[in-house]
Amino acid sequence: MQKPDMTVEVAGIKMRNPVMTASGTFGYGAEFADYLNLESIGAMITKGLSLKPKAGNPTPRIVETPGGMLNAIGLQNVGVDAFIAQKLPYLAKVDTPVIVNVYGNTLEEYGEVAARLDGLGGVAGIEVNISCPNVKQGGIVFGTDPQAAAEVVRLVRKSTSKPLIVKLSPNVTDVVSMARACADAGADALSLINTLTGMAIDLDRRRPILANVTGGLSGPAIKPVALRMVWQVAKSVQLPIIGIGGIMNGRDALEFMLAGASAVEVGTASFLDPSAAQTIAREMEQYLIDNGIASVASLIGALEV
Amino acid sequence: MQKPDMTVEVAGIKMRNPVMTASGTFGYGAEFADYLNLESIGAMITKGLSLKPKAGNPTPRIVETPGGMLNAIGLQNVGVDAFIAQKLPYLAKVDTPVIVNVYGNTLEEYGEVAARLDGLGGVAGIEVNISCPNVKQGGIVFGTDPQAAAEVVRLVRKSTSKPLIVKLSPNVTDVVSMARACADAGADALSLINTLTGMAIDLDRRRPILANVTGGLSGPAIKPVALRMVWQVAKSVQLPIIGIGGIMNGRDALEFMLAGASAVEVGTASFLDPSAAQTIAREMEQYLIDNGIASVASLIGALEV
Amino acid sequence: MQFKSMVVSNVELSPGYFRMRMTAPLDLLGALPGQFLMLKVSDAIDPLLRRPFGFFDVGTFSAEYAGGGTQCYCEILYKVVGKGTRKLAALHHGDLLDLLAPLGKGFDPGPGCEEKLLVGGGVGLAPLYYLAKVLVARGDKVRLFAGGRNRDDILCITEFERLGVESYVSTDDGTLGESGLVTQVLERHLRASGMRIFACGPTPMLKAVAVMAKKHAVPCQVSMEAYMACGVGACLGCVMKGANHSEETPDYRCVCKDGPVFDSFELQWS
Amino acid sequence: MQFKSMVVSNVELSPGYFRMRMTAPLDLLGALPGQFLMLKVSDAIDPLLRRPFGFFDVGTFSAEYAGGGTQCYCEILYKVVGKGTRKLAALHHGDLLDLLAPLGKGFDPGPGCEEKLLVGGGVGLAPLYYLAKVLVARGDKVRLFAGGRNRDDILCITEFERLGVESYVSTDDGTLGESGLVTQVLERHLRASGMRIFACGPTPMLKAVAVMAKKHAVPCQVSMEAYMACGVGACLGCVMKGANHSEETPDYRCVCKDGPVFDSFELQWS
Ligand SMILES: Cc1cc2nc3c(=O)[nH]c(=O)nc-3n(C[C@H](O)[C@H](O)[C@H](O)COP(=O)(O)OP(=O)(O)OC[C@H]3O[C@@H](n4cnc5c(N)ncnc54)[C@H](O)[C@@H]3O)c2cc1C
Ligand SMILES: Cc1cc2nc3c(=O)[nH]c(=O)nc-3n(C[C@H](O)[C@H](O)[C@H](O)COP(=O)(O)OP(=O)(O)OC[C@H]3O[C@@H](n4cnc5c(N)ncnc54)[C@H](O)[C@@H]3O)c2cc1C
Ligand SMILES: Cc1cc2nc3c(=O)[nH]c(=O)nc-3n(C[C@H](O)[C@H](O)[C@H](O)COP(=O)(O)O)c2cc1C
Ligand SMILES: Cc1cc2nc3c(=O)[nH]c(=O)nc-3n(C[C@H](O)[C@H](O)[C@H](O)COP(=O)(O)O)c2cc1C
Ligand code: FES
Ligand code: FES
Repeated sequence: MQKPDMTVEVAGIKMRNPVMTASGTFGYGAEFADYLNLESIGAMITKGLSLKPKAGNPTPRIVETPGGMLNAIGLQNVGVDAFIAQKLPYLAKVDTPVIVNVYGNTLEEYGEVAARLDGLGGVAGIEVNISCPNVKQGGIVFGTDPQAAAEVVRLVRKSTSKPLIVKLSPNVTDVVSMARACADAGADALSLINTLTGMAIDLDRRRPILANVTGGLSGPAIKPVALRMVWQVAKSVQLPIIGIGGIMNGRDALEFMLAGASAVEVGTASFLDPSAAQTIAREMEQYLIDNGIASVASLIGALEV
Repeated sequence: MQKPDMTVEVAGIKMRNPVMTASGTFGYGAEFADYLNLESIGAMITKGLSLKPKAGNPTPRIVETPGGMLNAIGLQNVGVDAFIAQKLPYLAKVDTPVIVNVYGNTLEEYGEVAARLDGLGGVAGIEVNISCPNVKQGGIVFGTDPQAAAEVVRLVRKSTSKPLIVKLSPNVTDVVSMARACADAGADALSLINTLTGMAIDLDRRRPILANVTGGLSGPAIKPVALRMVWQVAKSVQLPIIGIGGIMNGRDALEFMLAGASAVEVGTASFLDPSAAQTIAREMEQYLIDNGIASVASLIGALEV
Repeated sequence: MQFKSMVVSNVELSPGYFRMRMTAPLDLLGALPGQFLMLKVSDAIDPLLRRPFGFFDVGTFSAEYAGGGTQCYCEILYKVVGKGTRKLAALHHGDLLDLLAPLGKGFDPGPGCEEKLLVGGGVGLAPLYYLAKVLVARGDKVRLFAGGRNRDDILCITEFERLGVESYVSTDDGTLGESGLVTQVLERHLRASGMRIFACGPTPMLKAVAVMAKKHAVPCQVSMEAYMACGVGACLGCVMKGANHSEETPDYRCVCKDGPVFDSFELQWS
Repeated sequence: MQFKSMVVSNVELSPGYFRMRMTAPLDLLGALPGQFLMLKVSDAIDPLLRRPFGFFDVGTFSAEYAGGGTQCYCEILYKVVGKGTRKLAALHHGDLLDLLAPLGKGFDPGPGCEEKLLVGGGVGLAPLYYLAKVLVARGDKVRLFAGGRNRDDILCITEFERLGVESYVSTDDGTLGESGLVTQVLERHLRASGMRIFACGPTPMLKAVAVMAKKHAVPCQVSMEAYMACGVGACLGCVMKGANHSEETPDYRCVCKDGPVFDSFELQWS
């Protein structure tokens, strides 16, 4: 049989396959170059970027939990200028779309970061993180209130002509209304889910394990919640969806596509296996070959309910 | 050293230790009598009861997920009258408080079920389930809207003089405001969390695994989310809290108590080990002995943040 | 009962099919054919839930490692299909497991004068072997009808024949025994009275057998499978529709507690 | 590198302490003392994350099972503290592991004319052994200061002595060697020049050593531990504060990538 067509297009970004690397789990790309072929994956999303460099939270910042992990990095990052000067040149040479995940402490900052990235070669799109649970200043409001989210999206939309992906939080009563608000405000695509807010306790020391007390839960444990939310949003909103949450292998990724995702992001899996993104893309292709499926795009939303 | 004091009191219900069995995971008690001593645990909570018998959902109703399981039983139960006639007499003979978990398809039904149980010997208290994600008719609204929840609680409060525990859903943006609404409406205690809504997909058949499409996620996977919510609510609301979610052993249970729970419910663990509730109580006691702690109640909310 | 059990042996019979012997307390000798056990494959959280298996055999042996003392054992015959059975297949003599057993309702053997027709395929043959052993010991006349897609689905026929059970094998592709469906072979043997059918296997096969049993008015018991969490009738995860089930008058039966063996007339087969 | 490795041996040295040898590709011979590896204890999700361990040794041996060919190995010395190390302790010859190695920055041995003072305790001695081996092979003068609460924390001293390393042992309770803190013993040997300290062990010990090194102006490298997820500098989970860190001018270093070995003057010890 012929090789299946693995290409997908999300918000105008053409990818050789649907496997992207999730923000915050793939550094700035270079960290993984020894372990996989960066030109074998669909797209790279970089660590959340803010206007100014950000120190992030005190340590401990991570802890393992049953089937998952909590992190409270607190968006430590080099800031948009250092990113452009130090990280982007390397990434721009890699023949794989680079999507920059951005974050603002204030509404205005979202607009400014997006504006700085606008028109830059080597930036294929922007993923707006309105959902980081680990920073105090308003992050929660943008991610959990449809109006506030829409405001962020409208402003970023005005500030950039790049494809605009909005990343949604799972810590909400109604993810569909969040998705609708972002769609109406001008998002080109939606990615979900970010981490679930959780906590871990050191019984003997009677203290939270994370210095930040709470953190974001990721990994296989959250996959059922992520699949459900992707399915709910895909049913209700007419935008391409990027599925995220506990994807460990090709089968997981394809399940998200059946649920309605046009592409997926691989996060925690890259910690367990730095070549995970490439392996997952290969497993997806193999599944298509084994089952005589000509194109991966044909599976998008193909779930029979 | 002397045996530690394991007793706790929640909403006026005195328990020999803080370990209760979670609704829907312990049947009507008798199912487990061969595997543990029913008089060794703190309290038993029975399967969610509605006014009329309820068929529940079609099958498959359960599926394993990474570190957890999804269920969509759909509240199959014998109905309040059959419960009183067939199940309660057995339970009443066991020297352990029996708490009846109740559910209504409508606001009125909540009141009626509670009223039928009022004044019945052998019923130590009522746990109101406003949070079942697996039934269509309005269940979601009661569990996710503070006003609707308060209405249910007020009505049930009027219908019964029994201790009244309200069980909260984790599928909300702001669990604290739900908790406050229930507290203000007259709840004597709060229990949390119920299951997180999730989904599982059979890739090869391209269908959801559960007949109900979505189901409730329970088990170790959800423990970090549960701990976080218990901690948040305990900080903000002046009611005793019962912690639930992924408790597998004595250490897990004690972590919930540090976070602010006065007692815990053990759910999925009883499927893995039908004697889990008893074992967990024993492990808690052993921890107290090993660490020279005189009373388990002294650990409630003892987390240093 | 809940007990810790030691793996005595775990042998691959044919590709992907394993037979495992585990130690058990003497009380387990009271287990009925058709009842089942649930075992915890891992003490970690993956896989999380117990896995259910029918008894392939229960008995005693002289345990050399226990100084020749008499030791009760139970055996299962299992097929590797997912992560739990994959982990099982990696167990060795001496490994420990946590077991719940015996669970559920077993086969009702019926009066001795009847002819017993056992119908199964694949791992469905597992509980039928233990049933055959018990029936033969009682002196009943037992015939086995084993069916499957191909020869790989036909297991342990020699074990049945060693008991003196007459076996009729059929496969869809004719790679072993007669070519065709097991129900066709079964039908040739059916008479209206003095017979009783015991079936275990894939649901479509059970349905075909149930329909045929009804047509010929032969009493028939089927052993069902369902996803299970608790195994003791508490979670209501494993239910099946009873014959008279409807949305208005629900009639669900727990496979773990009311079954896994049901009178085929009790169930809804649509 | 990422590679599959086979467990060659896994031996309990003293209660709760294990030494494990694993096969490795020949390239690993380039690994520096102080660098580390991360291994996946289970291919299931429990435990989920890789576990980091320093190199206790790296070398070649003649692998009998490989027909006497030369095989590269690496060794770790580990203490059983949680579920990952408990699973490790159950591994046998022939079991397979997935490894990332070598990771991070190792010790800078410095000029040969200096005297090398190695300070450690418990499993902190593990990377120091590999360091000692390399230093001794260069012809450097090496002394070991091993400290701990009691004799159980003092491991592999004979291995060090077999290399010709002079060892000074101290324990808090005096059950082995001198009674007292390792830093007291160390201080007696410190001179302002021609010396270099290499320390690995619990953070309080490292802090005490760092403070003393500063006081005596002796160059000092410390090997740090931190919870890690990725091991490659991507997750920013494992950071420590650099000497000039403040809320306004953040200066975090990744233990996995900028370390685990740091110049002690680079770090904030408050
Ligand atoms: C009463 C009873 C008796 C059984 N007897 C046998 C036997 O003798 N030999 C044998 O090989 N198999 C038997 N089975 C089926 C056996 O339980 C499954 O094959 C096994 O649970 C699969 O586990 P897994 O982890 O390998 O597969 P996975 O697919 O990874 O399992 C995922 C989940 O689905 C459940 N599951 C998957 N397949 C089945 C199934 N067919 N029935 C019930 N649950 C399933 C598992 O228990 C688990 O919870 C029996 C099932 C039941 C209910
Ligand atoms: C660079 C480096 C080198 C190390 N070298 C050695 C060595 O040579 N020998 C040795 O015995 N130990 C060493 N450790 C510590 C070792 O990694 C932990 O003891 C081990 O990860 C504990 O795993 P567990 O599952 O048994 O414990 P658990 O407590 O169950 O682990 C839970 C989580 O916490 C992490 N964790 C727990 N303790 C530590 C720790 N002390 N440091 C870092 N993470 C921890 C685990 O990796 C895991 O993610 C080293 C750590 C680092 C960072
Ligand atoms: C250590 C870590 C750091 C993360 N940092 C970011 C971030 O900067 N911006 C963001 O949008 N998401 C961030 N995330 C969330 C991931 O991109 C992803 O949404 C989440 O981990 C769920 O996917 P997974 O289960 O595959 O890991 C981070 C996750 C982890 C584990
Ligand atoms: C099979 C099953 C049935 C349940 N039925 C009910 C129910 O009837 N009423 C209710 O309030 N909660 C019900 N629950 C939720 C549990 O009581 C508990 O809140 C949840 O499972 C989380 O705890 P765990 O992780 O310890 O299982 C059910 C859970 C399971 C797994
Ligand atoms: S498996 Fe729980 S009721 Fe049958
Ligand atoms: S462990 Fe991920 S940055 Fe160090």
